[in-house]
Amino acid sequence: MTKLVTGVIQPHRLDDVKSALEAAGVRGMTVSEASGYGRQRGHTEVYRGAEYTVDLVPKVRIEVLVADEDTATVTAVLIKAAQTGKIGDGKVWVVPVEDVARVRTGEHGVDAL
Amino acid sequence: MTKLVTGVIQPHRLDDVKSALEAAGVRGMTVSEASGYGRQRGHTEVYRGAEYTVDLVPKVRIEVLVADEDTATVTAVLIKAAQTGKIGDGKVWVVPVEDVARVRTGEHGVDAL
Amino acid sequence: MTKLVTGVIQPHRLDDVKSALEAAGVRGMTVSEASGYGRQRGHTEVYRGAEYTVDLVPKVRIEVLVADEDTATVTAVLIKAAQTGKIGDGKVWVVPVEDVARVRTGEHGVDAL
Amino acid sequence: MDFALDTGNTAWMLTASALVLLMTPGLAFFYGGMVRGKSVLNMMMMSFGAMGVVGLIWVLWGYSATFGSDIGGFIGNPLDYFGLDGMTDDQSLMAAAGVPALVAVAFQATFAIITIALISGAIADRTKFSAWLIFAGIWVTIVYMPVAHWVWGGGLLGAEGITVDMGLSVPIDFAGGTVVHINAGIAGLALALILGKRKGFGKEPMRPHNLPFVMLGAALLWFGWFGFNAGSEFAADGVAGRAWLNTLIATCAAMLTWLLTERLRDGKATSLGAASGVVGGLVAITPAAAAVDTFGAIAIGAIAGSLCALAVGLKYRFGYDDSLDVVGVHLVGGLTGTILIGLFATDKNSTWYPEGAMNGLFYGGGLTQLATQVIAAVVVVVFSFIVTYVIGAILQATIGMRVSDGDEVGGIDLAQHGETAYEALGARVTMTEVKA
Amino acid sequence: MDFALDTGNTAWMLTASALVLLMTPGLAFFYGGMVRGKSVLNMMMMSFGAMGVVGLIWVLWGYSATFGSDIGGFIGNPLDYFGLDGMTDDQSLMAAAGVPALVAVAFQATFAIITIALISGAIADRTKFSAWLIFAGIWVTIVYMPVAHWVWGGGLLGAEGITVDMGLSVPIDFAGGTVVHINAGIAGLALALILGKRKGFGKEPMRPHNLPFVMLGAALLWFGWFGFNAGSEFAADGVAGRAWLNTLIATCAAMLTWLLTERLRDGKATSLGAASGVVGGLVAITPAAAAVDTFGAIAIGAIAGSLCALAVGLKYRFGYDDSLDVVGVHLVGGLTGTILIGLFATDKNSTWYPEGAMNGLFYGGGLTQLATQVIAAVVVVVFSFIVTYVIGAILQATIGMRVSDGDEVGGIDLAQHGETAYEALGARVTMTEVKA
Amino acid sequence: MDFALDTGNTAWMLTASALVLLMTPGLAFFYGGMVRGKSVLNMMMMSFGAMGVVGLIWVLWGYSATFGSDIGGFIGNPLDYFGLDGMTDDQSLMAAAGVPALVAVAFQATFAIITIALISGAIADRTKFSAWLIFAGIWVTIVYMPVAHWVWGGGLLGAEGITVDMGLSVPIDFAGGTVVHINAGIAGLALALILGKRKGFGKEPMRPHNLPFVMLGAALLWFGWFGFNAGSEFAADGVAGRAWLNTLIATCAAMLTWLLTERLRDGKATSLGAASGVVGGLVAITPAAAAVDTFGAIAIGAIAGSLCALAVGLKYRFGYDDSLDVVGVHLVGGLTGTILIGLFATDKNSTWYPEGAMNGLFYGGGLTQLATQVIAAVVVVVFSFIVTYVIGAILQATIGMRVSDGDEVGGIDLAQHGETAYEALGARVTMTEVKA
Ligand SMILES: Nc1ncnc2c1ncn2[C@@H]1O[C@H](COP(=O)(O)OP(=O)(O)O)[C@@H](O)[C@H]1O
Ligand SMILES: Nc1ncnc2c1ncn2[C@@H]1O[C@H](COP(=O)(O)OP(=O)(O)O)[C@@H](O)[C@H]1O
Ligand SMILES: Nc1ncnc2c1ncn2[C@@H]1O[C@H](COP(=O)(O)OP(=O)(O)O)[C@@H](O)[C@H]1O
Repeated sequence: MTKLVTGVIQPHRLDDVKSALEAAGVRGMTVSEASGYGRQRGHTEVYRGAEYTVDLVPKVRIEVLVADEDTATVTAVLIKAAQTGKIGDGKVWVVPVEDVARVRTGEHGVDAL
Repeated sequence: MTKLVTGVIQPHRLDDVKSALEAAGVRGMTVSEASGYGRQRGHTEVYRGAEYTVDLVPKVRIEVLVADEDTATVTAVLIKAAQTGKIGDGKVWVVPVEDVARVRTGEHGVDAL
Repeated sequence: MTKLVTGVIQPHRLDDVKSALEAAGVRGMTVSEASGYGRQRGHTEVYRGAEYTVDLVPKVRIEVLVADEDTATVTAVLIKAAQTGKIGDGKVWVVPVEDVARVRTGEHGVDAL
Repeated sequence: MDFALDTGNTAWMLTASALVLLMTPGLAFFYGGMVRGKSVLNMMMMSFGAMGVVGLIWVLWGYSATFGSDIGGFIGNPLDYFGLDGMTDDQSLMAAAGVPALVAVAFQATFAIITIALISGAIADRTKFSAWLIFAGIWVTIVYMPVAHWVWGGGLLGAEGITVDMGLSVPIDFAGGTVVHINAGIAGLALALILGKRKGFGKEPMRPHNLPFVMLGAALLWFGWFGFNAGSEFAADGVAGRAWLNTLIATCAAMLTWLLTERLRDGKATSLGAASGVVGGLVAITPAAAAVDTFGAIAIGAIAGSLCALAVGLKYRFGYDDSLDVVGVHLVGGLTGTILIGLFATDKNSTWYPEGAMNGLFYGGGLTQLATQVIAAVVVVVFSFIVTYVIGAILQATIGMRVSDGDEVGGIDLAQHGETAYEALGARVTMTEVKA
Repeated sequence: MDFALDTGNTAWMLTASALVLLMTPGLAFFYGGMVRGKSVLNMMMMSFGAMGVVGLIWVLWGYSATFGSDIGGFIGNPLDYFGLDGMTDDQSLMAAAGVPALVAVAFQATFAIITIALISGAIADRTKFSAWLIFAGIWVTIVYMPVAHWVWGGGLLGAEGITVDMGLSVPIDFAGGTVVHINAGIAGLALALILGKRKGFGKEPMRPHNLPFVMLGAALLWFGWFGFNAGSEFAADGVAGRAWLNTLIATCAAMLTWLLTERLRDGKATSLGAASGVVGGLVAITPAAAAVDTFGAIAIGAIAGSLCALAVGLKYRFGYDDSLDVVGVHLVGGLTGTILIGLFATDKNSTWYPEGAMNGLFYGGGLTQLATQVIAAVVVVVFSFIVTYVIGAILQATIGMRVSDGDEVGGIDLAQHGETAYEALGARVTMTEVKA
Repeated sequence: MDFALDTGNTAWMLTASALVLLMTPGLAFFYGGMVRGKSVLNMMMMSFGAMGVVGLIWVLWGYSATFGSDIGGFIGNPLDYFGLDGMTDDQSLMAAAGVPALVAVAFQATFAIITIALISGAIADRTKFSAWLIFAGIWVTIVYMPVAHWVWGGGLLGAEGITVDMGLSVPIDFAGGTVVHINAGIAGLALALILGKRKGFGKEPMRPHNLPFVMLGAALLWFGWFGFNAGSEFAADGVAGRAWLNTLIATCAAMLTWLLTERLRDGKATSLGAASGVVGGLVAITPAAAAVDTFGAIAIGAIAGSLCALAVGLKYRFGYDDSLDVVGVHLVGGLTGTILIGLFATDKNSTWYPEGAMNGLFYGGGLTQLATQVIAAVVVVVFSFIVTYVIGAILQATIGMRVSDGDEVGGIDLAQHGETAYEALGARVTMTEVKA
């Protein structure tokens, strides 16, 4: 069986995360743009005579389907590569997956990864 | 343990939903753009001599990781704040999460929220 | 109970997938833009005197909430409609959903689909 | 007057007219980039729509009501040159310079057009397109034409006007500080009050959706403004050169002082500030373009840049939604330039002002010209505000000027024009059937 | 002819030439904004590519084959001024106005360039770039040069041409209604038929990906068109003023009637409609620019705006994929203007038409000029359609004019130019190694 | 010299000045489209900021230090016309053509502005805005003014300069190949070396974020360049016509050869290549604009297009981060044009070069002019490189010219200007409280 590991990270860590995951044997992933709302906000600025608080900051979402046994490793690798130690570094979470298929061939299960 | 509450809502409800969730104690969330396909479609229009049906309408996706015991509250708050009563208001769903981590510190579990 | 079927597919298959799912009785879905990293990469090109490898290619993510009993059908229909047989066709996966609600009415469960 | 064609002057005025015409699409980008992505098309359509309506009215009765034979100092006779029928070159406003009559009509048309278009920035994101077109037609006729006649058509702010009657001087407005900018600025305020604030004003951020478009707009405005100011000489000569050069340097100075003001107050010099400083400087130098020398032009630009940068915040304090700062830039900039002429006007160094006008305070002319300038400005402010307010109130009460709340929140582009500016997955549509 | 330099006229023609040249990049935006985001670069490259190829051909043999000594009424002698070697100012097309020969070559070059570029809108999203460049070189030589020679170079649609032989009048085409717009419009139809429809035509929505770009294009076209029409007088005088002013007001009228037509038929007045109305009006007034007065210009614009708005839907009914409405706007608008001259031509109010031409029906000239205009239009339509179709068919059969289906679906920008217009996460690449 | 106003020449120079001014915002788009989306505003602000600083300096002491009375062949007297006070039309650089003094000041101002702005492309994405403004003020004074004085102000590269002393000829630089392009190109290299590479240079892809903006920039540059080159004749005559036409055809040729070079080497002809080819061709023809005939112009353009296309890859090989190819296009293009004059200069076919200069090798003039051109180029390269390097090094060591790594990675727009160019969900903010 498989898991879906999702990471929401700082955009400028994407390249390093990609490389680290590849080095850890991950052969595919899906990436998308997102906006984060969290402790990071609070920074205010004045623009054209009005004061603003930045609320949603740009993030990148990474989704990796992994075999059950690789979950912990992939999660750890992802966290390590994304970490800068500053507020706003993001979250990683793991969700159980009941079925995976490769569209090209139609095969199901761990082979489809 | 934790859950992932996902809501797909009307874009103009985002500010209210954010405020309501914050008031309900939610301290973080991830937001992204999406397009919805549902009953809302059907409206047709003529443009430059051709007739069109609008098919996919802009939506916003909100993802909130919550502790098990807060799931029902968060879901209810989200629905209430997003509701306009009109077709196309969207969906909310809950998925079990097996692990959560904060990238900045590497801590896992409910503390990572 | 319900499942969430997620497909990451080639953008130009979206229209066919939408039609096929509709024909199979699916009445709603959520679509978003994503980028895929997988075997498809490798193609290199020269641009203004430097060599590049295309790394992340545009994909479309489709999410469909379905009743348990429809999961297999919907998955199969999605795969079939998205398939071109070429590398990069994408992945489909199924995740268990513990609760679904329709925002407009607040109703929960399969009726909310 | 006998007419002798001067091909050089005519070449310049044909060019200048095209340059000024380009300013209105330039404004469409300046304004369009500043609104949110859901209302950029409507914003641009207000400028394009103004071109359509005002362009036609101008050749029908507009030129005539402005430059036709004077009726009581208030307006020109709209029938003198109705439809431009029978007009001859010796009747040209620019006949002395050897420029044919229709070229004069063309040049002046472009001024009327942009003046209306300027107003639209005050009522962004919420105005019915049809109501705007009707407003444009009424306003150009009963506000713009009188004021232009007073200042340039021999009316009550000219050489035989009220300031002269009061024993003061002749007002100086080389290229339209009162007629165009003060007029549009105060009209914008009146309309903003009539229409009320945008939903979420002062709460939701309403920042520019496309700043490169704002800069494109500022650039096209600047480019076109050389025609506006140096064209207002009606000839290709040294005075036009002075107007051209002042249009460069006042603008440079205003851009820099706007950026400096932002840097000191807010910590950052923004691109929106640079673009706005450009426009603020152009506005301020407009009435003074040929009437001040190098130092006067730099001073006027520098002062205007800083004043406008401070003024754009006022709408939050006083609670009127002058959405794109028509008041803060055009009214404040226009007043700055018009009044500072009273300090900096000079007849040296290739400058020019109308016979009967005088040097400013710093150039040995005393306070007379300053008082004259203030009076001219006040007259235009009062007249334009009242008449615009009345027009707006009547339209609001009858056909309604504002779109529904739902249309405003959902996006006025979609609601009024059935379009979104940019292709997006989220606006994907399917073609179902072909109509015709 | 002796040559006496007139710096004023020359100044205007240097300016007008630059204005017309800007129209082609303007067109690149007008067209580029209208296609989908995956083919905007290719669309723009068709305009830029046309500039490259036609610009060079024009100075080599193009000017000469158009304005060189007449060969049988059909074409000019391409060797007279080959490479412009030895040309002197008294040989200038504009010598009578005191404008040097090379300025005349320059002005005419910009006309040839834009005519080719206009055609590209009919075959958007699917044409091989290399085939387009080859087509451009052939078409300008064997279609544009003959037609331009007939109308402006003393050929068979001029003062000694076929309509005069038939006992009718001299055709009026002040700035290129037949040579440029009818010619490009019908050529677009021929090519659209040769290339076939885009994949998904009439099923998938193919709405503009960037409407502000469309409006930018329309604005630059309008701006440049003042050079096009008022420059076609070759002098800075009252007739140029008439052409300038008509270029303003016909366009205003066309924009408004296009918007009105949309509002009545579809419920909404769109920004694409405004931009298209602008172009439709400009096209229609082109042949008539100096030959009609204020009312004629407004009437021509108003009629053209509405007709073109209705015409752009025809492609769905008849099933040809004239992707960006070259037929609906340029052919229909060009025919409208060319034929309405037969009703509105007049010799009053600073107008001008060639010796031997006559007033239109509504101005007391009877039906002669109308018949003349129709014949000139028909001749160009027939010649251009047939020759363009043959060129297209030969290229299609030999090198192939259309990209593969996969390239079309995946995006012609990527396939033909290796680029996507806008930076996007989804097109992220990694630099691997440096080549040279 | 007595002054007799020529309205035609003045009309052309007023227009040409506006055209050249527009080039700098055009450059802002050419450069702005080429950088990543996170630094487009800063890129554009470097051009706008240069306008502000250089515009003011020019009227204070710049014009005077360039065209004032010669001091030792090195520079003009900055006090002669300080603030333009007391300047009269007979002192005009363009007095012989009947163009007033202030118009000459205006035209020359626009040249100084764009030269500084050009440099900014070499140091994209990483330069402190404040440091850039300071650099601009220093560089225009101690690099631009001397070089412009040498070439155009009667200094050491003019008719009484070093090449003549060496028994060679007078260097030909019609519109600024040495003063503007070689000068800016080599200065860009010096600054790129001082500032160092962008983070990720040669590893991360840094492809253009908005190619239509690049094409818009190229189009506005080309349009404005007609003023630059044909305006450099200071008159509306046949030589201006030659310069105009060469500005068209050399550019056409360069665009095509750049595309061909790409096609052969990389497999695809890109839109970035077309835009760059346009600029490369314009750069190369600048010094030669009126000094070569049709074939010479085409040859210079064709050679420059191909050479520049090859040269832009050199930065990867040699490891300097000339981010937007100021070296590859302006230095290489400027050198190409300047040197090829030695082969193609001719006095036939409406051409012009300064008294004392000679035909090129291919036109029977031998090698003298070629040697002269090389020396002029070398002098400018050496002087500009050294002085720029010293200015840069001092600024770097004192105030620092480069932003922090974090600001560079996070985006210089946000860090330096507090803005992002485009509205995006990800930059959503909430308005909290109103300040003033
Ligand atoms: N409860 C949550 N649910 C979903 N996403 C969250 C949640 N909390 C934080 N995030 C995501 O993680 C990002 C970082 O969170 P933040 O609180 O700013 O920093 P940190 O985790 O370092 O304390 C946020 O921008 C958001 O995208
Ligand atoms: N089965 C589904 N799976 C995933 N998303 C759905 C599904 N059904 C609806 N949605 C999402 O919910 C949105 C609203 O659905 P719609 O049917 O228009 O309205 P309502 O739920 O109010 O009847 C859709 O636009 C889509 O984004
Ligand atoms: N392990 C994975 N986790 C998440 N998404 C994946 C994974 N592997 C592949 N994908 C997604 O599927 C797409 C297609 O994968 P790819 O390896 O290119 O082709 P194929 O599945 O046909 O072999 C990728 O672009 C990516 O979006």
